[in-house]
This record gives sequence, C-alpha cells and structure tokens, in this order.
Amino acid sequence: MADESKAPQSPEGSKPATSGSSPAPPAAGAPASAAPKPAAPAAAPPPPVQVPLDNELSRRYRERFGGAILDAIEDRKQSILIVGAAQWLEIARYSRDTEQFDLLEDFTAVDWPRREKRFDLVAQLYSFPLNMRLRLKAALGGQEETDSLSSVWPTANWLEREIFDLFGIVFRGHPALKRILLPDEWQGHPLRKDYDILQQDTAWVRENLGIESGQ
Amino acid sequence: MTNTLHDRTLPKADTILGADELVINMGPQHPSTHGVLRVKLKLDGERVIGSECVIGYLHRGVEKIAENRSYQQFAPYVDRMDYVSAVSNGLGYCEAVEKLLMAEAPPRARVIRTILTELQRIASHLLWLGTHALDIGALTPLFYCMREREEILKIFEKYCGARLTTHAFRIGGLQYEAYDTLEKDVERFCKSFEARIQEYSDLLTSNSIWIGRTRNVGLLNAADCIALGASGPVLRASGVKWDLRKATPYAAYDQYKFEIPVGTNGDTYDRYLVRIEEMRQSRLICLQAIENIPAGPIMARVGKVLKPPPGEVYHAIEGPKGILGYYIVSDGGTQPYRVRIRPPSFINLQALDKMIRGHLVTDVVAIIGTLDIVLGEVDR
Amino acid sequence: MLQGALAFVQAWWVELLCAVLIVLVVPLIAGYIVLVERKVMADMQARLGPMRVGPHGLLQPIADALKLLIKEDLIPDDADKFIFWFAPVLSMTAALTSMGAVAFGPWFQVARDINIGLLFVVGISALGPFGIVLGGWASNNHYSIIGAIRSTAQLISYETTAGFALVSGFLLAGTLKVSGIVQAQLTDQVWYVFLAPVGFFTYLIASIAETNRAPFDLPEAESELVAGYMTEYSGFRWSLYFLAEYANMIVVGAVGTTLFLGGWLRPFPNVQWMGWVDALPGVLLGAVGVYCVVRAGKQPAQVQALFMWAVAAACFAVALIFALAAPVGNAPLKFMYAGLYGAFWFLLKVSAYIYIFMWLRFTLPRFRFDQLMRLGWHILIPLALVNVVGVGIGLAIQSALGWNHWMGLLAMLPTTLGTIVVGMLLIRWNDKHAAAASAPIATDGTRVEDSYAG
Amino acid sequence: MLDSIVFYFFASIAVISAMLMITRRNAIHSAVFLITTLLSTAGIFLQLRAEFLFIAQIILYVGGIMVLFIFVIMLVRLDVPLPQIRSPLRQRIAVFVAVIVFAEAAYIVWKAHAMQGQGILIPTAAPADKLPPNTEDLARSLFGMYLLPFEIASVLLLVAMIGAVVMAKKRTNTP
Repeated sequence: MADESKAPQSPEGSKPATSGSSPAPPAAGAPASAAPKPAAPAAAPPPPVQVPLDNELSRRYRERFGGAILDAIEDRKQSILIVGAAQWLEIARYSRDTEQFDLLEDFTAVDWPRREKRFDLVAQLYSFPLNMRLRLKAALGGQEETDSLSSVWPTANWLEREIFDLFGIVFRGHPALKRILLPDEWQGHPLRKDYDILQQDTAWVRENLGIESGQ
Repeated sequence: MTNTLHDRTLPKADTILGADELVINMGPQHPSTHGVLRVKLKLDGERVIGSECVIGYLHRGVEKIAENRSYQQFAPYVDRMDYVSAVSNGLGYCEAVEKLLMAEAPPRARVIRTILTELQRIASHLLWLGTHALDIGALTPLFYCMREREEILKIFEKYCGARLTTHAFRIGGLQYEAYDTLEKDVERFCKSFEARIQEYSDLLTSNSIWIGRTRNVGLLNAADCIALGASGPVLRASGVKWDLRKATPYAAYDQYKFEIPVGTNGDTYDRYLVRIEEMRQSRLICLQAIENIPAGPIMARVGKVLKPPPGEVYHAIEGPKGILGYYIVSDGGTQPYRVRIRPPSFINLQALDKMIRGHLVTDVVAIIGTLDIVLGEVDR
Repeated sequence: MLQGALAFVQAWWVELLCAVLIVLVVPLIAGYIVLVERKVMADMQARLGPMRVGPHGLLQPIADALKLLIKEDLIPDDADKFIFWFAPVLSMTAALTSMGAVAFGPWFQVARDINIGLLFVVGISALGPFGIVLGGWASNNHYSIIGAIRSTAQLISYETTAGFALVSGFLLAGTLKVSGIVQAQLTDQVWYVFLAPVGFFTYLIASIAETNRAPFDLPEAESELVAGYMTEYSGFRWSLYFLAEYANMIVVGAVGTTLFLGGWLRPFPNVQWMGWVDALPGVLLGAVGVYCVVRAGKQPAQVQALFMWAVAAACFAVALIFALAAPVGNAPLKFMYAGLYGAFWFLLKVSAYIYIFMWLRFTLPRFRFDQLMRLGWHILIPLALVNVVGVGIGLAIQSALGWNHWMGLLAMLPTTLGTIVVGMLLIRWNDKHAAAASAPIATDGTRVEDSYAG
Repeated sequence: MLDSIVFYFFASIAVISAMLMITRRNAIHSAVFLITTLLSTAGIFLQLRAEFLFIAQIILYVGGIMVLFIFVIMLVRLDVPLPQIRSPLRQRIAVFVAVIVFAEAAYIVWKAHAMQGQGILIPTAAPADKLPPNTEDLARSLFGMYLLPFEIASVLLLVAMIGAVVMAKKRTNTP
C-alpha cells in the first residue's frame, strides 16, 4: 500500500506489526504536558514512527514563514507542518497559490483538553498537479478565534460550520457561521472531550421533544 | 475573491435567506430528497434564486462514538454512514487502521477486497440510476436496476451473511475465506451485466426527453468543483481526469487496467454518462480480478488487541460518491483518540446551492439526484 | 303526467338504456383500465403486478373501489367547502356527459345522431380544466395551486392543437355527425389515419397532454409537487378525479378512433376475401372463455374460482351470440349482431389507442413545464395548422382529378410529406432556440457566467 | 310537453344561479354560479334544437372566457371578499335605479301583451325534426354572405391579441 507523501514509491516492506519505539508525545508540536505513556512494545523496537521532515517543501515553507513554521514531521510517511495559528490564513493562501495545493480535502479539529492550547486545527491539503498531500496543523486555545479559510477554499464553508458546531471554535470572516448538524438552540459542543457521551442538552430535548427525562 | 457562496445579492437577514420572495420548504419528508434533507428554496416565480440546506436530522454522532469504542468495535458503525456502499466504507476504515498499525493485508485479502468494493460501487451506482430516473419521471429503469442490484446483494449475502451493512472486512484482512463459487457467481454476474447496461442506455441515453431534462442542468465547471471540494463522478464529469484508484492506488487496484471516464461540461447528462461508464469499468476490474485470486493467508498478524503506536494517519479511497477519507489519531490506547471521516456526500451537497441557481423547481429535484447524496453520510 | 312519462320512455328507451349503461359501466371499465395499466407496467418492468386479489388480480379494481369508499375523505380546515366538493363532481360530469355523443357501436349512442356529433364531445370536455382549477384552488394548499395553474395552462394550449388536428379529420369526413363520419370512411374505403397521418399523430400527442398523462403528467408529478391539484383529496373524492381522468382517456380514445381509425368498421370493410375477419370476435371471446375455464380449476380460493367461472360463462355467451347471429341473420339477432359486432371492433381500437398511452407512460421520462409549453405552442400548433392547409390542398387535388377511394392516398401524399418536412424544420428551429432559452438565468437576468470572477 | 318541462327547468336554474351570482360574497362562488347560468342558457339552446349554438356557447363562454375569469380571480387574490361599502347614499341610488329599470320592463311587457300581433313577433314553434340542420346554414351564412365582416372581425381580434401580448411582454422583462 504505497503511501502518497512523495512520488508513489513501491509498497512498504512488511514491518513488524507493533512498533512504538519511543513513547513520543502525540504529534502536538508544543512540548506536551501529556504524561508520556509507558509503551510496552512486544516485539523488537521498529524504526521510529515520527521522523523530522526535511525536504524542499518544508525548506520553502521555513524560508517563507520562518518562525511561524513550528515543526515539520513525517508521521508514517505523511508530511505534517505544524504552524502558528496567527499566520493560519496566510499560510493557507500561500499553500494554495504558490504550492498548488488546490484542494482542501478535509478540515477538522482535535481536542487535547490537558494542553493549555487545547484544540488542534487539522487541514488536509491535496495538490492535483503534483499528486501530493500535506497536512497543516495549528494549536489553538480554548476561547481563541481564528481566520476562516472559506475565502481561500470555498469548501471550508460547511467544514468550518461543522467544526464550530461540534467543537465551538469561532472562525472570523465566515459568511454565515451557525450550527449545521445540531439544532440551532443546542447548548454544548459534543466532540469536546469534556462532553460526556451520555450527556444531552436536556433543556432542548425536554422543550422540543417533550421527553421529561431529557435523555 | 471576497464573494461568499451563499448570497451575493441577498440582504444579510438572520437566516441566510432574505424572506421577501416566495420561500418554499422542500423536505425533510420529500419523496425525492433521498433521505431527510430539507432545502429552503427561495423562488422568484418558478426560478430558484437562493437556497439553504438544513441537515442534521440523521446525525448520530458517529465520531463521538468512535472515541468510546475499540478499533474493531467501531468497524460496523462505518457501514451505517453511507448505508448504500457499506463495503467501500469498511475498506477505507480497515486500510486506514492498517496504515496506523503500519501493517498490511496479505495479497489474497487485497484482491478479494477489490472485487467486493467494485461490486459495491456498481450496486451504489445502480441505486443512484434507479432513483434518479424515477425523480425525472422514467418509471421503468428503477426496476431494471433493482433486478441487477439484487444479484450483487446475493453475492454479498453468500460471502458475509449480510446484504446492506455487511461489515465484510476486518482490520488486517478478511474474516471469512471466499466461498467456493465466488468466482463463478461474479463471472456470471459480469457476463450478463454488459447487456443490462445496454438496456439502461437504450432507455435513457438517446431519449430526447431525458436529454432535454438533463443537458445543461446543474452546471458545475472544473474550477468550481475543485474550489468546492466536489469529488468523484461530479468532479470527473466536469472534465478533471482524476481518480484516487489511479492517483494513489490502494488495495489491489495497481494490478488492474481500467479507464477513468471523463465528462465535458459538467452537467447532469455528463454525470449520468460518467457513472454509466464507471459501472462498465468496475465490471472490467472484477473480470480481471477473478482470473487469478492469489492463494495464501487472508489475515495479517495484527493480534487480538490493537494498540497502534501514538500518531495520526490520513487515508482516502475512491468511494462511489467521491473521496472517502479517514483521519485517525491514536494516543497508544486501544481506543482511537479521534476518528474524522471525510464525507463525500456532505461536501458534494455544498455545491447544490451553486448548481441550482437560476433553474426551475423541477430541475432542483434532478440536481439533488445527480449529486447522489446519502443522508446517512451527510449527517454522520 | 304519468302517461307523458311513459310515452317519453317508449320513444327513447334505447338512449336511456345507453345512458344508464354509461354511468354504471364506465367507472367499472375505468377501474379495469387501471388494473390493465398496472399489469402492463409490471410486465414491462420485469415483475408481476397485482396477483393477490382474485385470479391474476382481476378483483383488484373492486377492492380498490371498496377501499376508496371506506377511506375517510377529509377536508382541509380552511378550504372552501362548497367548491372543494363541487370540483371533482364537475370534472366527473364533464367526462361522463362528453361520453354521451360517443358512438360505441352503430346504434349504441346516447345522443342519437346529434348533428354536431364529435364537436359535442370536444366541447363538453372543455369543462375539464374547471374541475382541476377549482379543485386546486379550493384545497388552499400551496402546491395544489401551482399544480392547478400548470395543468390548466397545459390543457388550454393542447385543446387548440387537438382542435386543429380534428379539423383536418372533419375536412375529410365532411360532416360532424358521428355516423356520418364512419359512413364517409366506409364509402371512401380508407381510414382517415392514412389520408391525414400527421393529423392523427398531432391528435395523439395532444390527447395525451389533454388527459394529463405520461410525459405530460407534470401537474401531478409526484417528485416535486407531491400530487398537484389532487394533494388534499382523499377517499372517494380523490377517486372521482381518478375516474374522471380515465373516463377522459376513453373519451379521447373514442374521438380518435371514430375520426381516424374508422369507428366500428372492421379492417378492410368492403374487401370480400377478408370475410374471415368477421369471425374474429367470436373466436377471440371463445379463446378467453376456454382460458378462464382452464385457470378456474387452479384457483386457490373458492371465490376466485367462482369468479373465473362467471367470466368464462360471460365470454361464452357473447361468443355464442356472435356465432349464432352471423349466418342465421334473423331479425332481432341481426339487429343485436350489428351493434355488438361494431362495439367489439370499436372497443378493440380504443383499447389499442389507450395501450399507446400506457406504453409511453412507462418508457418516457417527464417533460419539464417550459419544454411542455414550448412543444405545444412552437411545434404542435403550427404543425396542426399546416396539416389542415395540407389536407385542404390534397382534397382540392383529389376532387380536381376525380380520384377517390384508394387513389385519394396518392393525392394526399405530397401534402403529407410537405407537412412532415415543415415539422422537421420546426423541431430543428425549436431545438436551437430551446437550448438558449432554458440555460439557467442568474438572478439579475444575465446568463450564469463563471461566478468565480471575484 | 317535454319541451316546456325542459325549458322551465333550464330557465329556472339560469335565473336562480344569476341571482346567487350577484349576492355571493366570495368571487369564486359567483364565478361558479355564472358558469351554471351559462350552462343552463346553453341547455335552452339545445332545447330549441340549435345544437351548434349550444356547443359554441359551451366552448367559447364556459371553456374559454370563464377559465380566464377564474385564472384572474385566483392570481389576483380577488377571492378575499372586499369589505362591502355600506355608505347609505350608495344604497339609496342603487334602489332608485333598480325601481326605474323594473318599471320600464313592466311597461313594455304590459304594452306588448295588450297589442296582440303588432308587438314582438312570436314565431310558431316549428316541429322538432323538420328543422334543417342549422350548422350548415350557419356556416353558409357566416362564410358566404357575411365573409367580409367575418374577416374584418378576425383581423380586429388579431390586433387585440398582439396588443395584449406586447403589453404583457413589457412587464415581464424588467425584473
């Protein structure tokens, strides 16, 4: 199964199944406060999963944005750029215009409650001409706002509405930021880790569906 | 590039639609919205001048559930998203987790997976063709398509006991060995299928009313497609010769020769032609695949309890509706930390507002049909 | 008073009998047309259609009728009660009264030899749009009003086309009286469908549009207007509309058959060696009877077997009349024979006509409303006009050269070809314009250009 | 005997529905009663054996004009009953005019009744089936003797139609 970070190489050699050489903190870039997990690799230690990425793509980004590019990793042969949230829109526009990443394949967020910048914005870019993928990640505080990418890629419109709906991250400059999946008056953002799976917006359920228990 | 998608000329009201002209509500219980989709249409007489999709009626919080299930336990949920093409959802998820584990399914498993996924693509396109033709008024194609789809569902039932939500694959390979007459069944189906596709195109392709209803309806050129993230047949019909099965081959697609059908001006008629041609290509793939299914094990050694090393992976496959992507983040535990599914129907549906502007109400029905959306996947 | 009434009945018992028959039998026939349609649809779609109620679903229409009678027909709360009740009644009466002037057989006609004959039928069916408009408006539902307006526009524009197509038929026949028309086709020894094929073709299309069927069934298109003007109706009131539609189909079929397919004449009426065709009705009915008897044994339920026996008995009885009456030729049976014989051929042709309706319904997708109106106004009406002129010229040639009967075909040939050529030109001109007109128009009236121009 | 029964039947319907038409508040109801009036007058034509007039009345009046009436009422939302103007002055004028008209009508009927023979010509009722089929007569006179006025009238109608289309067109293409 060839991976697609650079030119499609031959399928990877069969690696021993379990790996996890060093319990590296989740690829969250910033020095994670997450307690390192004791990894108990059963088999012999396989090659490291995360390798610092150093190719002409990351070099171009670093020389263009300097400090804004916090880290460049290659995780399982997929290139990841961890950037500062401040230049998020600028980097996106640069990626689309000069680096030819014309398709925003996916845009989502990951919630790391134990970090002080709890949200990770994850934008999955794909370039038709180069047949190459790149993942831009930015760490974001709980209450922080960021710029909307819908001016760069119109497909971000609904994707950002879903992130706002499920995570509560506000995007400045979004044409019509309101909930897309949940009812408009719903309280709470379900995909946050502190939103328990059994929790419902009891008020909304009682008022609209008339179920007393609210469940 | 400051204009937003929704309402260039409409005043900023509380909702997206200004409420002066005639606003009709299509759905959520509407015979032709393919599920619980509600479209607020703003009409000037018969012409549509604005629209807003209200979705979420079928939202089950699949991504939240994923964070409380182990990797194997979550596999059946994936079938319930796009319930029309459960097998290809399963393929995408299993391959993504295998990539996370940096393991790989054995060749025999990959070939059988390819055969079943291509059969599922034909079944999904058949259901699309039947309901799409029914919306535009042709009553007969629906029953022809259902007859063929029944054959495919029988093969699935023989293989894994289920017809619709099959849960056919496991992480690391396959659960069940191919039953003995699998090759013969698939061969019999593919042999008879060519004549059947000819039956559909005799009924529709050169039918002047069909062309009248679909030519120049729901125009979406290549630039719009890429900007809006539309993928799959919608993208190919606009002239972009691109298919994930060729761009980033997965399963066993790199071993087979097949063409990528491309349309010219991205209207409903081109999307119809592209999907019909795709069915033919999938049939060719199946025929090539059943010639030699390699012997060997059907399951990689991934062990019972899956604890992938911390990290993340994004793996996308070419589903019948478009790019079906899985972004899985693992924190080393037995349960995925975050599973994000890139739903092709959800993103293709976003192009609806752009496509129906200026059309009549009757065309809206045809355009919703041509997008081939499944609300289970849109709402997740 | 009583004596006067008796005299009245004495004088007109035949017509009264026909009238009663029409009012009773037509809903039944309409029900069975529905069954035949579902069976034919099923056959074309690789399935069986209704099989459960009665042998091969033969009792299905009766079951449907009962269901509709029992079903509660509710009235939307702020609908206009009086009009809501009046509309389906109006459309049903229009359909049935227009059947008054239709001649099912040589003597089987309610308005016996009314001078304006077919025009009576077309005129009364002009009341049809009322039932639809008032129904759509009275149910006070947004979709119904749109459906009502659309179907009225469609009916009115296609009535004009049907009118012109019939005019070309009347030119040939020379009279409006139904028996006169059929007599003219007998003396001319050629059916008018061959003399004015374009006339028949335009009438066929116009009649499909006039009964809201097949590719023209947009007013009640399920997919977007839910059920058009019939949305709020349910139960018996809805079935009134439904029967009116099928009765209209019979009426339109009857007009087409009388004018173009030679009414109750058997094919090649005067050719002697075609005599064996006379026996066809008797043989056909006998065959149906035998089939019923064979199937009666295999019926699972007792009532179904009884039903099959009844159908078999009826077929044999009529077949017997045909067999007995023809050679013997004694007075009373002779009178009955001519009527039944004519009725058989007439109904055979009408059912062929309706089969075309069904056939189109299951193969063709639906027109969009603007395409439908464009077809009506830009292509069919000019074509029908040209056809009337063509038939006139043909008649002039024919009378000038003194050709008649079979030679008439030659006289008509050039004009028919001319009309067909004109038709082709119209279609090409229309396609060129249609493509431009139907392209989506942006909100401010300009064509949709690449909206990503920033 | 039968003729008179039929005549009185249709005449009574016509009069009643005409009365109802005027008094209805709802526009659509009055339109429906107008249709019944027209249909019953058509019935009277039929009773007089004038079949062509019967069918012409139905096709033209009921099938054509009344459909437009109903269209206009539906599209222009006339069915909402307008608030009746109850000013006393208007009512008094209406009553006054009605009385005068009634008086004139009564006078004419009374005078005609008195002068037997010179007044209104009452044709003897021709036996039913002897009447020549009137469609042919109508056609012969329409296209024979009065062809010129027929053509002029048709041209006039054509002009009127084109005028209507032009006016309608002007309104639609300015959004």
